[in-house]
Amino acid sequence: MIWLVFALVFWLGAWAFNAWLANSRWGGHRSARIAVPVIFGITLLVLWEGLVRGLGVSPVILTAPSTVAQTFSASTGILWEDFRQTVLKGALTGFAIGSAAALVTAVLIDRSAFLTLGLLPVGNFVAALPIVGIAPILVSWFGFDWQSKSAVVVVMVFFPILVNTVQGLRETDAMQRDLMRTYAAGYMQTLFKLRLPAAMPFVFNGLKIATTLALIGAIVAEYFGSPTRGMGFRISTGVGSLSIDLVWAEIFVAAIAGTSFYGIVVWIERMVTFWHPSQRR
Amino acid sequence: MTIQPGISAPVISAKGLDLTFQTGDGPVHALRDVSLDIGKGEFVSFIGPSGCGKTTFLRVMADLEQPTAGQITVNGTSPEAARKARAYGYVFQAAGLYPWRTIGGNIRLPLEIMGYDRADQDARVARVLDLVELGGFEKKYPWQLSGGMQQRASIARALAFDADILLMDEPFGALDEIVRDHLNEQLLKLWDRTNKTICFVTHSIPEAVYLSTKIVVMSPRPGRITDVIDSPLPRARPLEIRDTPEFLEIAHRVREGLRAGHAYDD
Amino acid sequence: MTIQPGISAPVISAKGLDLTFQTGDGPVHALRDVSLDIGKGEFVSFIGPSGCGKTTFLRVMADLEQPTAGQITVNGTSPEAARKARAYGYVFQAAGLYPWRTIGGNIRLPLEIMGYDRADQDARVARVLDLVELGGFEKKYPWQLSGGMQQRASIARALAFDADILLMDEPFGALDEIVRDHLNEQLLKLWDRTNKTICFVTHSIPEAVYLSTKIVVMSPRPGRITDVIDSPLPRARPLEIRDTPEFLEIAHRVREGLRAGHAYDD
Amino acid sequence: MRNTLPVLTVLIAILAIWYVAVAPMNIRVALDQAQRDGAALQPETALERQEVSVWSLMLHNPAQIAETYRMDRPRLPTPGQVAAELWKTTGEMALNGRAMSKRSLIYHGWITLHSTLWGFALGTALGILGAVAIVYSRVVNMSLMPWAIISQTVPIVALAPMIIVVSSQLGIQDRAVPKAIISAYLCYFPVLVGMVKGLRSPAHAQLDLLKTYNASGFQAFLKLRLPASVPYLFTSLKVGIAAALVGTIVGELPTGAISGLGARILIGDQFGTPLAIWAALVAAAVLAGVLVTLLDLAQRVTLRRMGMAP
Amino acid sequence: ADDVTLQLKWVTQAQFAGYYVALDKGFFEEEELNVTILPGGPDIAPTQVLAGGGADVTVEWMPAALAAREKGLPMVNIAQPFKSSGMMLTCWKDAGIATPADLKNRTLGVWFFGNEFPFMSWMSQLGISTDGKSENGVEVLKQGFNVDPLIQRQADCISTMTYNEYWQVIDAGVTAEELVTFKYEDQGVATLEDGLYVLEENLADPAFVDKMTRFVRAAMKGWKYAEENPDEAAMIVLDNDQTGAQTEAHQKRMMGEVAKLTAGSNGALDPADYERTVATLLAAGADPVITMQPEGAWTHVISDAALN
Ligand SMILES: Nc1ncnc2c1ncn2[C@@H]1O[C@H](COP(=O)(O)OP(=O)(O)OP(=O)(O)O)[C@@H](O)[C@H]1O
Ligand SMILES: Nc1ncnc2c1ncn2[C@@H]1O[C@H](COP(=O)(O)OP(=O)(O)OP(=O)(O)O)[C@@H](O)[C@H]1O
Ligand SMILES: Cc1ncc(C[n+]2csc(CCO)c2C)c(N)n1
Ligand SMILES: [Mg+2]
Ligand SMILES: [Mg+2]
Repeated sequence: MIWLVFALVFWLGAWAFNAWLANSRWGGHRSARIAVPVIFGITLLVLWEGLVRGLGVSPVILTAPSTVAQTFSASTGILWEDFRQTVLKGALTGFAIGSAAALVTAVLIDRSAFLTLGLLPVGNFVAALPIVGIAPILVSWFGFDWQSKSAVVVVMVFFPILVNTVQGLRETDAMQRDLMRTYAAGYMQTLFKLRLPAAMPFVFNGLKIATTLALIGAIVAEYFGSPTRGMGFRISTGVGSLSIDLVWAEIFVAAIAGTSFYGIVVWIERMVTFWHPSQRR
Repeated sequence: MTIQPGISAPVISAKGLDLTFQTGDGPVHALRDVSLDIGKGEFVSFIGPSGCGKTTFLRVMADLEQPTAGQITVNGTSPEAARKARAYGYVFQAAGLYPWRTIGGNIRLPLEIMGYDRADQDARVARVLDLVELGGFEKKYPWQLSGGMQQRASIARALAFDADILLMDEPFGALDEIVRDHLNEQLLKLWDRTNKTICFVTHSIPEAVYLSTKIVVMSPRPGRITDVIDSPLPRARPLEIRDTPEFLEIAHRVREGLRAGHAYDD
Repeated sequence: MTIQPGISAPVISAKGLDLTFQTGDGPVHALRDVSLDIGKGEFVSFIGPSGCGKTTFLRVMADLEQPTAGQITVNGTSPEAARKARAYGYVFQAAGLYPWRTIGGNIRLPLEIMGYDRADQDARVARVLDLVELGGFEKKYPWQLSGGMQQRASIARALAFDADILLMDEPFGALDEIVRDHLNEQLLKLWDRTNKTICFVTHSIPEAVYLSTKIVVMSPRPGRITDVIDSPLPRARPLEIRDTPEFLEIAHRVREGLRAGHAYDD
Repeated sequence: MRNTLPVLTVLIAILAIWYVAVAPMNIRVALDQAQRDGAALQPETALERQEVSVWSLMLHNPAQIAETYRMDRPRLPTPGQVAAELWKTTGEMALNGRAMSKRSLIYHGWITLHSTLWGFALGTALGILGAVAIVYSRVVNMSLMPWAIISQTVPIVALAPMIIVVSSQLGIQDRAVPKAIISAYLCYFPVLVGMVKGLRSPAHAQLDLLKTYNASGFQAFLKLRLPASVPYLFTSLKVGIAAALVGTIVGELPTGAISGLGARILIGDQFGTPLAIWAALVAAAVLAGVLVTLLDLAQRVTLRRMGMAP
Repeated sequence: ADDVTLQLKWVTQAQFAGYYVALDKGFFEEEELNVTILPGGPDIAPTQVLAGGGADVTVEWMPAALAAREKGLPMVNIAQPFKSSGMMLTCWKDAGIATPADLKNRTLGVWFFGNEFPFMSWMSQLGISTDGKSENGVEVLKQGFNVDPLIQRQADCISTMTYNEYWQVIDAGVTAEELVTFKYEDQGVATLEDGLYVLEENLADPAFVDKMTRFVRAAMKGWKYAEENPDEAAMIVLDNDQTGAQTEAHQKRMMGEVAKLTAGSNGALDPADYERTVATLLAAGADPVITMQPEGAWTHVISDAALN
C-alpha cells in the first residue's frame, strides 16, 4: 500500500514538475527537451515498480524494474551476444539490403509511369502481409541463422521505402524540372542534381518507418526457428521458462537499440536534409 | 495579329500560334493566333491581365510548351533545337532556387550541367554575383536571404552562362517598388552593355514602359495580342524619364489597351 | 518619432513602441520608437521597403504581437481588450480562406464565432457578397475562384461583422493593375459610406496616395517612421485624380521618403 | 480506375516470376520423392544432391521438373495451387452454403476482421485523443512523443503473453480482447503521428484569423484544427487499418490460435500444409486491400463533401 | 455448478482428447462442473497463465513445472494421465546416425519454450556439449513448429512426438526405413509429460480440493473413454477444433498413439516415475534445470479421492 501511495505521489509530483519545466522559460531549451521525456520515463518506471511491489505481483508475471536492472547488469554477456545476432546481423543487414534495393527499384521504375502506377498499389498490398505468415516461409527457405531474419526484414522494409522514395522522386515541382529543361540537362544530371536531393525528405520518412519495422521483424522471425541465441530466441524461451526478468532485459535492449537506430537515422536526416523547412530552426 | 518587322533579322518569330490545354474541365484556350517578330537586341515587354497567356507564350519560346498550331522559330531554328543549343536563359516567376545548394551553388548549377571547367565556373559565379550585388552571399543558403535577394540570385543564375536571349517571367513581381526601380536600372545597363535580346513579362505598366523597346499588350483568354507599341524612348533612360510626357503617353496607351480587354471578373 | 494630432480623439495611439523578435540568429529589431496617432474615420496607408515592420505594426494593433516597450491604445483601451471586444476586422496579406468552407461559409465564420443569429448571418453574408461583387458565388469553394476573387472574399469576411476599424495588410498585392484599380475605387466608396477607420499596408506608391488621408512612410530595419504625410486630396477621388499635379507631388514626396531609407541590400 | 491495367500487368509479372521460381524451389524435395519411387536420378542419393546447386539438379533431371508443379507439400506452391486452395476454402464453401463453417476462410477472415475493427477503433481513438493532448499541451507533447516512438520499438510479441495474463487477471477470459489490444498497439501510432501533423497543419495566419475574432480554444478546434486535419486523418487511417490487421493476425498466435487467419497460418505451419498458409496469407492481403480501398473511398467522398477535392 | 478453467499446453488436438471427451460426453457436468478449456499456443506459458489466475488447472510437462517451482511458483501435480513419454529425436539414417554416440558433430532441432529440459539432460548424460558443432558437441537449433528442418535437411535430427510430428515426417513422403528414432523412454531419460498442475496455495482450500477431485475424476473418465473409443474421441477433438484445419486422419492416428501413452495410468502419479524425472533433471551437468530435490511437488490427495 505504502508503495502504491509513494508511486502515485511521485507521479503527480514529477508531472507537476514537468508541467512547470515545459512552460517555463527553459521550455524551448535543448536540455528541457531531453529532461522532460526522461523524467516522464522515470515516472513510468517508478509507477511500475510501485505497482509491482504494492500489489505484490508475482515475478513470473511482471518483474519490477529494479529486478530487471539487476538481471541486465548480470547478463550483459548474453545480452550482447543476442544483440549481435539479432540487431547487428539480422536487422541491420536486412535493413541495408532492403533499403538499397528499394532505392534502386524506385529510381528504375520511376522512369516508367506505367510501372509506378502498377507497382505502388501492389506494394501497399504486400506491406499489409502479416509478418507471422511470411516468417515461417522465409525461415524454411533461408535457414535458421540470421540470413532468414534478414530476409524477413528485407520484405518488411522494402515497400515503405519504395513507396516513399517514388513519391519523393515526383515531388520536385514543375518549375524546378522546367529549369533543368531550359539547361537541356540529361536524365542523370536531373536525377542527381535535382530529383534525388528533392526526394531525400521522403526517403528518410520511409527509412524512419523502416527502422522500427526492421528490429521487430528480426525478433519475431526468431520465433519460427533460430540458433540458440538472439533476442527473439531469448524472449520466447524466457517466457517459457518464466525468466521474465531476462525477457524484460531483452525488451529493454530492443527499445534502446530501436530508439538509437531511429535516432541515428534522424541525425543523418538532419544532416542530409538540413535545407528542408521542417529541419530549420 | 500585328506583325512587326524586326530591327534586324528576327531572333524570335511566331506565326499564327495557337495553344489549347486539355483539362478536366474541358479545353482551355491559352493562346489564339499569336504572331510576333522580335529582332536581335530588342527588349520586349509582355503585359496583360492575369491568366491571359503571357507565361504560356514565354514557355512556348523556351520549348517548355508545345503549340497546338502555328510556327515559331528561335534563332532561326525550332525552339527545341534552340533549347538544346542552350540559346537562352530563363528567369521564372518565382526564384526557384534549390534549397540544398548555396547561392553560389545555385548559380553554378547551369555551369556544371553545361560542362564549364572549374576555374571558369568560379570566375563566372563571382562576376554575376557582383552584377546583382550579392557579393559576400555566395555561401548562404536561399532561405537565409530575403525574397528580393533570392530573386536577384535567380537572375544571376540565368546570366551566368552565355545565352543571347533572356526570357524573364515577372522577375520583379515580388519586390518592393524601390528595389524594383533599382533592379530595373541595373537590367537596362546590362542589356545595353551585352546587347542581349530580352523578353520580359510584367504586370506593371510603368515598368513595361520604362524598360522596353517594344511593348506587347495581350487580351484575356483566349490570349491574343491586341497591341504592339514601339517605344520612342531613347536607349539611355534615367529613372526620371518616367515623369516625361512621352512616358506618360505611352503608359496611357498601354492602360487603355489593357482596360479594353478587361471584364472585372478576375 | 513624429506625433500627428488626430482629426478627432485618436482611435489608435502608439507611443514609443519597440518590438524585438528573439530568433535563432539573434534579435531582430522590427520596430523602433514608433509613435503615431490615428483619428476616427481616417484612411492611413503604411508604405516602406520589404521587411521594415509594416505587418508587425499592424499585428501589434491587432494584439497578435506584443511590443517589447512603449504604449499603444486602441479605442482608448489595450489592444487585447479591443480584440476581445471584436473592435476590428483584419484582412491578411494572403486570402487565407478555409478550403473546406464555401465562400459563403468562410464569410459566415466570424459571425458563427461571435454568435450572430442565423437569420442575421444570412442577411449579412448576402450584403457583403454584393458589396464585393461576388453575388452568386456563395456556394463555390475557394479553389473554384481566381486569386482576385478569393482576395475579395477575404475582404468581405472582414466586413461582415460590425467593426469600426479595418486593418488591411497588402490586400491587393496579388492582383493585376486593372482589377486593383477597380477594387481601390470600391474600397474608397465603402470607406466614404461607413466612416470606418482604415489602416492599409501597401507597396504601391500610387495606391497609397490614391487611397489615403494620411501616408506613413517607414524605413528598413529597425522599422521607424520616417515621414507622415497628410494628404490634401479631397475625399471624393475619381481614378483620373492620379494624373493631377497634386497627386504626382505627393507621390514624389513618398518616393523620396522611401528612397532615403533604402540601402539596396534587401 | 486508370491504374487497372498497370496493376494487372504488374500482378501478371509477379505471377510469372512466381511460377518460374517454383521449379528451383521445389526440385530437391521432388527429387527425394522421385528417388523413393525408384526413379533414376543424377546424383543418385539425397546426400550427394545436397552438394549440388538446384540449377544443375534441374539440368540433369529435367524429367522431374514437371513434378515440382504438383506437389502436396511444396516449399513454394504454384499460384494455381494457392488459387485452388483459396477457392476451395472460400467460394466453393460459400456455394455450398457453408461460408461460416470453421473450415471456411470466410469464417476465419470474419473473426480476424472482427478483432481488427475493434483494435482499429481502439487504436484510432487512442491515437486521436493522444494527438489532441499533444497538440494542446506542451508537457504532454514533450513527454509523450518520444515515448510513443519508443513504444514502437518494443516487439509486440514479447508483450503478448503478459497482455494475456494481465487481462485474464482482470477477469477477461475472452481472447478477443487481448487480440484487439495487440492490434490497437500497432494501429495507434500512425494515427497519432498523422493526427498531430494534421492538427498542427493550420498555418499561423489561419490561427491568427481566429484570434482576431477572439474565438475560444474549443471553437478553434472545431472550426479550424479538426477540419484541417481530415485529409491527414484518412491517410493515417489507411496505414492504421493495415497495421491493425497485421496486429490482429500476430495476436492470433499467442492467444490460443483458436480461430482467425493467424490461427490458420500457425496450424498450417505446424501440420505441414503450406497451401493453408499461403491461402491465409493471400486472404489477409485481400482483406487489407478491401479495407484500405473502403477507407480510400470514404476519404474521397468526405473530402468532396467538404469541398477539399474536386 | 462450479466453474473450472483448464489451460492446455498446446493447440486443440488429440493430445488433449480426454478433456474434450469429458466435456463432450457430459462427464464434467455429471460432477457439477462447468469447465472451460483454453487452448494453448506459441507464447502461451501454461505456468504463467496459472500464476496469473487465468486458469485453475493446467496441462504441463513436469520439467517445466519443476523449473517453475524453483523460480518461486509453487505448482503441484495433482494427477498424471500420461504414463510414458512420447518425446523422441528423429534422424536421417543416411546421414550415418545409428546410435546416440553418432549425434556428435551434428545439427539437432530442439523445442524450447520450457520443452528443452529433457533434451539438455539427455545430452549432458551423454557427455555431449550443446555449444556448437565439434568433436564432442552438437549444434542446436530452436526448431519452429513444423518438420521442415528435417525434410529440407537443415538439421540431421529434430524433436518429434510419437503421436504428432513423427507422422508429419511420414506424411511428407519419407518412409520409416529412412529414419532413425531415439525415444527418450528407451534412452532412460524420459520425463513425465502432460500432468495436471494447480497452485499449491489453492490446495489449502477444501472447496478447491473438492472441485479438483471431481475434475480429475471426470477427466480420467474421459481419458479412459478415449482410449477405448479412439476414433470417436478423435472426432470429438475435431469438433472442438475451431481452426478447422485439423484433419480426421491425423487426429485418429494421433489418438491411437496418445492412447499408448495414457494406457498405463489410472490418473495417479507413480512416485517412481517422479523420482526418475527428478533424477534425470538433476543429473543435467553444467546448466541443470533444477538444482535441488523439490519438496511437495506432487500430491496424491486429489487422485486418491477422485479414483476411489
Ligand atoms: N498546364 C496547364 N494546364 C491547363 N491550363 C493551363 C496550364 N498552364 C496555364 N493554363 C491556363 O492557361 C491560361 C494562361 O496561363 P498563363 O500562365 O500563361 O497566364 P499569365 O498571363 O502568365 O497569367 P499571370 O499573370 O497570372 O501569370 C490560364 O487560364 C491558365 O489557367
Ligand atoms: N515571428 C517573427 N520572428 C522573427 N522575426 C520576425 C517575425 N515576424 C517578422 N519578423 C522580422 O521582422 C521584420 C519586420 O517584418 P514585417 O513582416 O513586419 O515586415 P513588412 O514590412 O510587413 O514586410 P513585407 O513588405 O515584406 O510584408 C522582418 O525583418 C522580419 O524578418
Ligand atoms: C513455443 C512452443 N514451441 C514448441 C512447443 C512444442 N510442443 C510441446 S507439446 C507439443 C505438442 C506436440 O504436438 C509441442 C509441439 C510448444 N509447446 N511451444
Ligand atoms: Mg504568368
Ligand atoms: Mg508584410
